[in-house]
Amino acid sequence: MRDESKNNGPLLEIKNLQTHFFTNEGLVKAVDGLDLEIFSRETSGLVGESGCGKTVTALSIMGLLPSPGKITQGSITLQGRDLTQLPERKLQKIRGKEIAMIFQEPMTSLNPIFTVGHQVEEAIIFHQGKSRKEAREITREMFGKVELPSPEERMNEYPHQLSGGMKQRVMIAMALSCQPKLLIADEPTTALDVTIQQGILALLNKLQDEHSLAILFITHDLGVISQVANRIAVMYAAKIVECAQAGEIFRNPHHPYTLGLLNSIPKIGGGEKRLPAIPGQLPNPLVPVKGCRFHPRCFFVKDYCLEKEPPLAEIAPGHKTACWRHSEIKAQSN
Amino acid sequence: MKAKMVNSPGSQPENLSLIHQTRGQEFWRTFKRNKLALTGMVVLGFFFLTALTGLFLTYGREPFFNPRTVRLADRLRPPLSRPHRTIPEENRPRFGIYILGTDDLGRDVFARMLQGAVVSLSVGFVAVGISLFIGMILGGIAGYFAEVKLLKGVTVDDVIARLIDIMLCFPVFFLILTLIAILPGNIWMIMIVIGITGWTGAARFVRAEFFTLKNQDFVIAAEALGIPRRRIIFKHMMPNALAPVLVAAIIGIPGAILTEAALSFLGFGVPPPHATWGNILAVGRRFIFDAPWIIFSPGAAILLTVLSFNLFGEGLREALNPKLRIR
Amino acid sequence: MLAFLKRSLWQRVITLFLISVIAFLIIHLAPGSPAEICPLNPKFTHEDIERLREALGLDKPLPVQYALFYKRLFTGELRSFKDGQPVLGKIWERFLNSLPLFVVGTILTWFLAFPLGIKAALKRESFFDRATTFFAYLLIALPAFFLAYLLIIFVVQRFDVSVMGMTTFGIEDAPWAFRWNNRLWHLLLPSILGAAGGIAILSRFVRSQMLEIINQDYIRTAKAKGLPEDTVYYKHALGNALMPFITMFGLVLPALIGGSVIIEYIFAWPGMGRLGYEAIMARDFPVIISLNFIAALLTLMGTFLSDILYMLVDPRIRL
Amino acid sequence: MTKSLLRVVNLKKHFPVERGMLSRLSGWVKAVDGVSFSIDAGETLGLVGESGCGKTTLGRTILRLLEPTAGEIFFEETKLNELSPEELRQFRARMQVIFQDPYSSLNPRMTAGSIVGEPLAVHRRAETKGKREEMVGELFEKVGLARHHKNRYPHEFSGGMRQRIGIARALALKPKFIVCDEPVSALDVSIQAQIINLLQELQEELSLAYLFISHDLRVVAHMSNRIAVMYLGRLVEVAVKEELFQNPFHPYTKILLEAIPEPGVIKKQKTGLPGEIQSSLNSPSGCSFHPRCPLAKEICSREEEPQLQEKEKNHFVACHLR
Repeated sequence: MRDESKNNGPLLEIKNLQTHFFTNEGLVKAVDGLDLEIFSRETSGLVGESGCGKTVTALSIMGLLPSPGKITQGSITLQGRDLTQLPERKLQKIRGKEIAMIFQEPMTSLNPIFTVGHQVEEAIIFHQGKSRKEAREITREMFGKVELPSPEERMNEYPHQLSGGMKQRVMIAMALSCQPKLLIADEPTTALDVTIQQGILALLNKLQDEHSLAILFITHDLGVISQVANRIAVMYAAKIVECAQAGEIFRNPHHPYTLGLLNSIPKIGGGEKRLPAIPGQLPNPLVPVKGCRFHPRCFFVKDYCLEKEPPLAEIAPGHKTACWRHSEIKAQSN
Repeated sequence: MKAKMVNSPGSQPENLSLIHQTRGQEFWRTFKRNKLALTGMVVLGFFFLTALTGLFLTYGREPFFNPRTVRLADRLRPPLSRPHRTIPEENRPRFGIYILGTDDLGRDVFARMLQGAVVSLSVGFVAVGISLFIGMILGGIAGYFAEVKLLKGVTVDDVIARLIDIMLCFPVFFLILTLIAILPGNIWMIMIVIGITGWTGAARFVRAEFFTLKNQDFVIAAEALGIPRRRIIFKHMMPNALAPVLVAAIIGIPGAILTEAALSFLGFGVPPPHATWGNILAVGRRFIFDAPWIIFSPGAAILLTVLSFNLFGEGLREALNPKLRIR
Repeated sequence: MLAFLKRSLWQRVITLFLISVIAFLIIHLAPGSPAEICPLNPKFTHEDIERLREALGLDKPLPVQYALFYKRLFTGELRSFKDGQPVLGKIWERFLNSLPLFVVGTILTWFLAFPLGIKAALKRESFFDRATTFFAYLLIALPAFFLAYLLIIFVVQRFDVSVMGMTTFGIEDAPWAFRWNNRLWHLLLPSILGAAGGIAILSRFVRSQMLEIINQDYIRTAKAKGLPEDTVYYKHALGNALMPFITMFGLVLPALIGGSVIIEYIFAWPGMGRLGYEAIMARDFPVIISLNFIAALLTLMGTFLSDILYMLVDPRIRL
Repeated sequence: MTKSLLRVVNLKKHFPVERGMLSRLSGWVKAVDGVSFSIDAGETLGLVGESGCGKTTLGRTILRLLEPTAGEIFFEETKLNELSPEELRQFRARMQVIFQDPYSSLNPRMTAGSIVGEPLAVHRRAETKGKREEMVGELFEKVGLARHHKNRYPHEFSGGMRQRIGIARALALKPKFIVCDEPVSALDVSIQAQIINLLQELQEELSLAYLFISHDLRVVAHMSNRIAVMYLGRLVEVAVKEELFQNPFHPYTKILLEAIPEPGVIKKQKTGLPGEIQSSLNSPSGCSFHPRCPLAKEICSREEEPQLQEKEKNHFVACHLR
């Protein structure tokens, strides 16, 4: 199934994306030369720690960058159209209709003064030109699909009457109501409890099959991503450092950061020995690191890592990594 | 190799906190970007200097500029005019001209303005000082001891909240007028009345601030460490509540200056012999068509001072509020 | 919902009671007992005290005085010291005079402040935003009485009309069109003046409120849905941004008295503010106390009204 | 009976729910509702549960940062409930707390050095100022900070380093017991591991006892000797870690365990738990878990709330069906 879609080329292709924030403190390169391909019917995972540029990437795709942020270079191509070049008016037609997005905080992502039903209908009416009645019908159907209990009643309720998990389901219903091709899910379960998280992840998996949807799933949690993603890209300090099939990433990490992340997660039944933690702190976005951006925290660092930045290179079919010493790391990680 | 990956926490790399800036530096950097606020600060500085020198130059029995000299021959002279030749030498203005003209009694408006600057600014400061004092104490009590029950389930917070409600129900300016009409009128009474009718803002501010602070982890941590309550309130909570209160004060001062001016204008303000910007204006009111300069000087001075205070205060608020700061 | 209303009403009844006591006690603030002449306070003459003693029953214990005063007020027996007119009737007459000033001023304020504030917020940092910001600060800083005289000088010299009072004296026989025109001229200036400061302050509030809402997550959601900008801002953002102003709307009513003293004084407008001023000048205590009390009553009614409005508009309270 | 360091008996903390002035009480939030357990010296008891289950309230009530509604707390056989405010203040040196949010847990207007030094000064642990400075320096080194960091303000540090300052502050008075309230939840994955290691090292070096609160079972599993599972203000299962993972009795524990997403282990098509955690304001009759329990029988809603019972040695469960 995946091979078939690959033949048709990616649904969305990001090339050398540079998103910069011109803050008062200085230039922040929130995304600094990012390449990413998203295929239909696939879930692409984007993993990284806070401040690494995951969310900025998503907002760049949506064209919703907040104020001091600008795309300075690169292209985001959705089926032949470069989104960075489209005027706002055309982007509006794409947002919600072709690309939809759900956010981390279901608590604050819905407008408190409108019923949740109305908020879903609104997009349907705008994008599909349906009548209010038809839109209501579609909304009810969507509420059923996202497994909200008694959808008819829910539609007339306000956000504050729903729990966090239910609100996230409403957000999903809203996002999928216009049959988008791509759904961007930005940490959709981070604010929810584990037992609720499972339900949302299962729902996303189910809906992806039903709607042959492409999902860009953004999270900091390697555990969560392994439940949903087909491909995983690991991001560190505004760049992708490793990218491969999900299983491959976990079995064969080739970048010291990926390896370090995997090792530093405590495992149940893993005993009481110390966790192999990555030393040091997250990089300061205002101060760019010369050479490989991971070198100050890397156990494999050599002199040349301080000089030149490694490119994201394909080291095996479908497996790219940005490390000068990836071959040695592979040997040691086993 | 695996063993080496175990990281001991002692081996922290050194280049970590790269923005090494004190709060003061950070504040100043944010503040000075706001050109309007900066201008406001400079103008305020100028007014303070003027008020201070004005205090010296108009003080005493024979001041450098005498605001009390009455010259009936030189009534309602326009600015920059020369005194009448009948004016005796000792009553002539300095430099031989009336810089801002004269009023209906031939008093030098410039000298009166100088004297008024001190009075107007000090009314502003003292009145707001009183407001803040009451507001901080009541607000602090309401915020910190909010849940303490007094009787029959009525909490401390309830009582103070009701008090604030009551204050808010009175039309402030009318209330001030009423009080000043009843109480013996002198400059201190005016400061006090403006002060005690204006504390609700500060109280609500401090109350909200203490409410949040009380539940902040660092305050709970202090309690967990067995730090005495008095020290928690004054060392941990007060300094953190002070910044917004300071801003409220800065923005409150021009309000008090305006109120005093309005009172003087209506004839309820600071009684003679003190000149204030308000009562200079009140005098000029009767001659607006014949001698408009009399109202222009105090009007413009009030306008500039209040404007600078507000701009400066807003700049402070912005620079002190981490939420408004763009990170 | 009903419980919310009940509580809200009950609280206000208590507040009103406390206010009635305080308003009444204000005159006892005068040094010593109000029934004694204080040599330090030349504002009180012997006759003043005598009248007070008689009108307020100052010989009786405080609670009786209190009950007596409000009984007289509500039965319309309370009379002004100055001219012996019933206080309530007097206030009512002046209230009717103040009303047009108040209505025009409020309409001006709200209808100008909102579009200005919203536009400034949506075009943040633009020339328009900077310009309105500057003028707002200017208006806030301009003392109303100073601005009033600037305007009077301008209007009188430029248009050669008189603006003092409610109408020009001695035009009762003029044709109605002329009289209306005349009234309008007289109404316009004080209304604009009354509104000026309000416009400045309110538009600032609207701007900051709007800015805050624009940064909310649900606005991002609305944008992510692909809704057109107008829908995002005027439906999703404005709806929420308006909430706090419901409270402010309730506080508009008391401005009928407190806010108008200076303007009515300058323009010799025979309204409530001027009545208050005159009463204070004449130490007409029944009128002073009644005005303070009525202002508080109006405030409480206003805030109660805004509570009800809130309940109708905000779904979070409605339940 | 062995003497435990901390013993909690039937602890309750209820918050009144009332609105506005003169309003009548409309109910109680039973944040902690009859909790009993004990912790030995040098031991870590893990406490897991979802948001709103009362974990944090329990942690704070044990330290008497919140006054318990009912129940008893014994620390080294001293009954904490009966201490006077001044006695309690002195006693606080022996038990400390580490917070979740590294940003709000440090006073932004004090330097790192004075934050750590303040308890030493207040409790007169150093004779001279120089001695105190020296002790602060030692504490800084102990938690992996440099001595010269003590003149800096909290906002100059990253989240992980702030957490280290918080730990140094908690250690200053040489406590025997620390409540760790989600100490790593706000940190990034790569920093989490550093702090976890630090806490473990300190525990071994200073033989500390921890009550380790977290919603993340992976972290709790790594840290703890024994684990207590909390649901709606009550403990539903308490057991030694290995026993709990191999042999969970309570259906809620089972679901929690299944819900942990483990990296690299792909087990799609789990559905999680139906419904949402109830508010403890209107807890249902009978077992508070029964509305969400996949195994619920009639007895669960009919009978009283099940009590914690020892089903196997050192394995306590509160469930009608087990």
